[in-house]
Amino acid sequence: MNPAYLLDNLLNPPLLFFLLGAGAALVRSDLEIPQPFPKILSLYLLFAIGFKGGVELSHSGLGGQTLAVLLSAVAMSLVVPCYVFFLLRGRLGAENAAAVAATYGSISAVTFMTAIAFLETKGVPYGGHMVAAMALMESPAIVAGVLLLRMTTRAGSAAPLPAGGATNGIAWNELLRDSFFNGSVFLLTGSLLIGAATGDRGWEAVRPLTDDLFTGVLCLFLLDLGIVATRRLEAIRKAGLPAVAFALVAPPVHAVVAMVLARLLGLDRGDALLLTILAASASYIAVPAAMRLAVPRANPSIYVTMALALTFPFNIVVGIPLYYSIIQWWWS
Amino acid sequence: MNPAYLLDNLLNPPLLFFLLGAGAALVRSDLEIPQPFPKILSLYLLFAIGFKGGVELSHSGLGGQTLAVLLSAVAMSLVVPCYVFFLLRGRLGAENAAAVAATYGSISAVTFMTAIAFLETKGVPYGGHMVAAMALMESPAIVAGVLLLRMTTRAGSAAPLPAGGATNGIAWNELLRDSFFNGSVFLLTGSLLIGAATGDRGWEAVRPLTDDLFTGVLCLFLLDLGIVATRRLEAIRKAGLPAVAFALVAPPVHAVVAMVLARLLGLDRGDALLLTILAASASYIAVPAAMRLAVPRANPSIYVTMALALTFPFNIVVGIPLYYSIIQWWWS
Amino acid sequence: MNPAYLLDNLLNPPLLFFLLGAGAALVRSDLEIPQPFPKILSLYLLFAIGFKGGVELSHSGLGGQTLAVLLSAVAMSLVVPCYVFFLLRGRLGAENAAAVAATYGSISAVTFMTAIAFLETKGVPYGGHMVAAMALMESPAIVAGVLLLRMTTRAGSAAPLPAGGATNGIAWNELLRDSFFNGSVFLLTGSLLIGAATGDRGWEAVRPLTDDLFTGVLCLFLLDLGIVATRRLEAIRKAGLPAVAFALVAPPVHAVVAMVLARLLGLDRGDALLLTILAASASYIAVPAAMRLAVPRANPSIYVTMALALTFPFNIVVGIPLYYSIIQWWWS
Amino acid sequence: MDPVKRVEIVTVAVAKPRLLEALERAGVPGYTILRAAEGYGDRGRRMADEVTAVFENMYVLVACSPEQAERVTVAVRPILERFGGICLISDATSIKH
Amino acid sequence: MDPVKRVEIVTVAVAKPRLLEALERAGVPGYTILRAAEGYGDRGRRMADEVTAVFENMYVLVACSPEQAERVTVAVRPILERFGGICLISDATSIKH
Amino acid sequence: MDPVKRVEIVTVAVAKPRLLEALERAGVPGYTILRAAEGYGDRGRRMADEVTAVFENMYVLVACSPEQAERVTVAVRPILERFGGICLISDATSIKH
Ligand SMILES: Nc1ncnc2c1ncn2[C@@H]1O[C@H](COP(=O)(O)O)[C@@H](O)[C@H]1O
Ligand SMILES: Nc1ncnc2c1ncn2[C@@H]1O[C@H](COP(=O)(O)O)[C@@H](O)[C@H]1O
Ligand SMILES: Nc1ncnc2c1ncn2[C@@H]1O[C@H](COP(=O)(O)O)[C@@H](O)[C@H]1O
Ligand code: NA
Ligand code: NA
Ligand code: NA
Repeated sequence: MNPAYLLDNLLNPPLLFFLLGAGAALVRSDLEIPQPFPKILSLYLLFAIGFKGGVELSHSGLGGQTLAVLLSAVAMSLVVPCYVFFLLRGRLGAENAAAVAATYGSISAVTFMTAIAFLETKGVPYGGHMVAAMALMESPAIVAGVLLLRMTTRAGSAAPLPAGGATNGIAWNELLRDSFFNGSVFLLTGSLLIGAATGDRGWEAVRPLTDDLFTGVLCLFLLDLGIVATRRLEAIRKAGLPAVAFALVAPPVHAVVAMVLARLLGLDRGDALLLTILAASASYIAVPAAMRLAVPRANPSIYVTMALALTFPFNIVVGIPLYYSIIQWWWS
Repeated sequence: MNPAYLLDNLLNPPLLFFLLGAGAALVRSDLEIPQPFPKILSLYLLFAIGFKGGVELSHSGLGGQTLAVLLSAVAMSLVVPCYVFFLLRGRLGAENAAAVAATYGSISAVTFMTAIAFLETKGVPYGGHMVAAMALMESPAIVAGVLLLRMTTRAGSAAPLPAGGATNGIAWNELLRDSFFNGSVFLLTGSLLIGAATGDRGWEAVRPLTDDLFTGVLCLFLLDLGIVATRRLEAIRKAGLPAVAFALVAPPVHAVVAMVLARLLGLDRGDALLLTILAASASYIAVPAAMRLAVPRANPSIYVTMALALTFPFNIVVGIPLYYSIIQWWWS
Repeated sequence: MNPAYLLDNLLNPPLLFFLLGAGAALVRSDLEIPQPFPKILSLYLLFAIGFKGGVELSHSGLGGQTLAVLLSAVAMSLVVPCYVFFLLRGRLGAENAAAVAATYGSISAVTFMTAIAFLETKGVPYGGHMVAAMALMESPAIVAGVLLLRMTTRAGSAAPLPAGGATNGIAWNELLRDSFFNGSVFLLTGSLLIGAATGDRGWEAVRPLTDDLFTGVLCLFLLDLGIVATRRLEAIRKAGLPAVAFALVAPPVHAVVAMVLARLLGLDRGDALLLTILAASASYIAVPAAMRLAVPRANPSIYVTMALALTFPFNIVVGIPLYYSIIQWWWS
Repeated sequence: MDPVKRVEIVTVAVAKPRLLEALERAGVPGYTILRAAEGYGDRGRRMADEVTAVFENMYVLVACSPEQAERVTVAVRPILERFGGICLISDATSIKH
Repeated sequence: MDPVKRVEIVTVAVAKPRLLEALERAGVPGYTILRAAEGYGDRGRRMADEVTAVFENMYVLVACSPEQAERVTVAVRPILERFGGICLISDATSIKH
Repeated sequence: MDPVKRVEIVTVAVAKPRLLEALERAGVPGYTILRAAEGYGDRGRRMADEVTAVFENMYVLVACSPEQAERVTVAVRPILERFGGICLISDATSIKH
């Protein structure tokens, strides 16, 4: 890895605020961002990134390469859960494996945004369709995780019913609502469409909020995530070694797969990094919210801890500069 | 109606976010802006619009036309409650009629702001005194509604006493406090005065917050209102047909009256639209807060539902472009 | 005092919003900034001022004069508690005297920010190291207050133990955590360090949030403080005359001491005003949070009321222009 | 371990000043208030999702003597009649009072 | 002053729609909900510090007749089994119903 | 339907870490915390309107066995003495535990 990138990344305010939050939790400071402000920061970030992506999409349109990227993204979000589920089922149990599968098939919007902030400090361009790719990767992974569980655990077992009333079939209704109409997926997709529809005129109207403030707000959100992720670390012991190992090994592995795809699709460096980070990251917002309802017997101390306390810090501290070094070397 | 305005309006980000919120509520997404953030957004918008109006007032001063506009505005906010009360008393009962009367005599600050955003996308100018007109229309309508009720329901009846302790007179004390010192009226008026007092120097200091962010924040607030208004729609059945009919017919009727006034006063197009929207809109923030205390037996599922779930969407989706089409045609 | 400064100050939006809030509380309006938004505004302000100070420090570096200022600041925050404790112990009791001592040895970040806003409207420059001075003054005063109490009240008495478990020694552990890792101290110091580390590049990224919005957000925060401080005034009777007298006399006295120091150190006018305001102000955020735990028997209605309802309004309404008049006259 | 009455009141949040005044008149030694309560009752659903406190409830807990509880119910009844809500009284023991 | 049952339920906040439906089925005359509850129980700590409601609980209070309380416990049990939480029943008198 | 003790504690929010530690020592099977509580008591009014949690209370509910309740009162008493507040104990039946 090019050490300059690691340093560059380390001198990025968002990352430093993440570390500040981690430090606060470690020394047991009473610093905290009181609820529900973290939720609001996260809604803001989805609103802002969605709108921005939509506006850029309104410039570039949906060309052939764009469609290929979107398809690859969806494909990854469906394939990853399958292999993860069968890999971990024996060790974590079917419910937990399904939740982890959905978690890693899906993406972390904040990791994506941190990567964008990283690209912007280097002046590397990227396309608005990458935001669309992100929006498209959340729901399929959730559906895949739940279906895998339902298909492999037969009726008669105390299998988790996604619905309160459903007897033994899949409550498709609720499953689709929880995956596609999930609050964060809905806001991201909606903002993307509104951005695409209103284009530059809409952008001018909201830019001071969605663009100018973006990095600053990201700092505050990462400060909170630093606190929360570090507090979650204490649950690691309960998650067990296989879970910990997976949470740290999966990101680089998925990253390499995504880079190969990016190379095949002929993406530029910026888009390549973003596709890589989508593959390498794991969801701790949309997926847990859905899993809590669809697979309530899965233990959130396992799948949220993995995504939030291990994979997320790994990606933003080491992953982004590491992946970018590789892309720089490979693409040149 | 000039269909181009309807389309223009439909491509305005604030309106699209309102529709996005409505869609979220319809598909039962769990998307929501957690409390108390909507309250804070509403305080922000009052602070921002009040300050801006005050600064513009510090430029223009209070000329003869300005005073005439302010007087007309107050007059409308006193006359409307009277006719509404007697029109609806038979159908809704005295308490509900009084609350609806105050609701429609008063104004919706958010509708007003959406109209301003509409004017700004078209580059049509408007005067800061229109904000003063808005501030002046909230309290009289509340007082009128309560007085109408008190004067028409005699002692001995189980008439609503505005005060806990008052025996049979009107608790003027509380009534005036609830109408003039109501939180939102107070903040709007206070910001207006501060804006007028500090003028351009004050404006420079707060402009990035109050002006640059305005449209973006309005989007978030309308997203929330879209969710909340749509959820309130289920209460429509209880409100009954007369209430529903009134909520949809009153806005255009009041709008036409205001346009005639605007023409007589010789207002420009921008100010004319704003006066029209003040007349056509109904309050779902300041008035309900006051009515809840002063006329607690009135049913908020009737008056808030009418103002928020019917009149408000009508005005921002259809009303603003419709009224503006008429004004364009009439004024030219 | 130069009356022009008083007027200038009175036409500053932040101060006017403080007075608006005070007015709302006086007329018993229901206007309020709902919790936890005030906490979030306060975190924002610490984040913003810390970052800005850090960036400016990255330009100027730590020269000899800077170090002398920092040392003087710390010295004041240690000396003030000593004399205050012995002065008030007889009248308020040891616990209350210790809490008041810490309160006045420490500083009010919002008063400091209001002074900065005052300097900015006059175009007077100031140094980023003054923010560092502020950050350094919070913790020593807390430690001093607690130690004074512990050293003067002997074992065997029902002396307040900072720790739940500690038997008769000082729970240094908790005391240091509560004073140095206190949420607001931690965020201010952390932001300062991050600002110093990332310098201009970091500044560019967060400036729209931390700088452009600063004055506007300060207005909203002072609106809230106006409400809260005025409500606290009712507790004044319980605080007693000595407390009230001290709260109004201490600020100008401490201010004069700081001006002498500033003159000796050869500070410019801007820095001189800021050092003066640090000395003259009293803490109502960090210190009460720490005292609540370390000296729970001290009565917050005394020390918070003094700092928030008396000293704070005195400083921002009269103090800042008064001190600046004196500095102008003295320095010229 | 003294026996006390637990009085619980739920009513609209906007009635807070009136309710506190009533509790003061009843002479209770203390109370605790939780705001931002949603609810459902005779007057329909209160979703606490408004931009004002119009549709918001609050929950109030009072631990007091039986006589004070008696006075609270008298003082609170007109408020509940005007604004809606409930008042429950139950028994408990208190380790402070 | 009527005797009533106080039913208290604590469970995950995301189960709110299901719980309200269960209460409706049980035919209770009203309920009050307090959100943003933290907690600890068999399923570990719920810190309510997430950016979603995943680790957040809610507290629900229902005053109702003994028969309704019976029906509530039946309707609520499967929800508690799926999502965790507690349901407590105690006695009170009510000054409104 | 097991009989349980309902223990309710109200004290200052800043004492949360200490209180949780005390509950842990008492070995309770679970607890639920509601923050942002206002209140009034011997130590005056706590308006929960500060920019810090200094004037904020929290409400804690514990359902446990009589022995555990006994231990809770012992563990909680010094906290209430230092920081103020109340602790109420009442009876309930639980459909889980
Ligand atoms: N039976 C009940 N159990 C619990 N809370 C109730 C009950 N009835 C009413 N409430 C609460 O009191 C508020 C007002 O009640 P009501 O006036 O009956 O609509 C409701 O929104 C609920 O929060
Ligand atoms: N014994 C208890 N007392 C009070 N609250 C409890 C108790 N047990 C569980 N809870 C609450 O119910 C939630 C879920 O419980 P559990 O499913 O046991 O983890 C916890 O997070 C607590 O908020
Ligand atoms: N009798 C009471 N009933 C309900 N809550 C109380 C009572 N006494 C005290 N409290 C609560 O406990 C907090 C601290 O009480 P105190 O230490 O007596 O001031 C108060 O602010 C109230 O929230
Ligand atoms: Na992924
Ligand atoms: Na109107
Ligand atoms: Na000081």
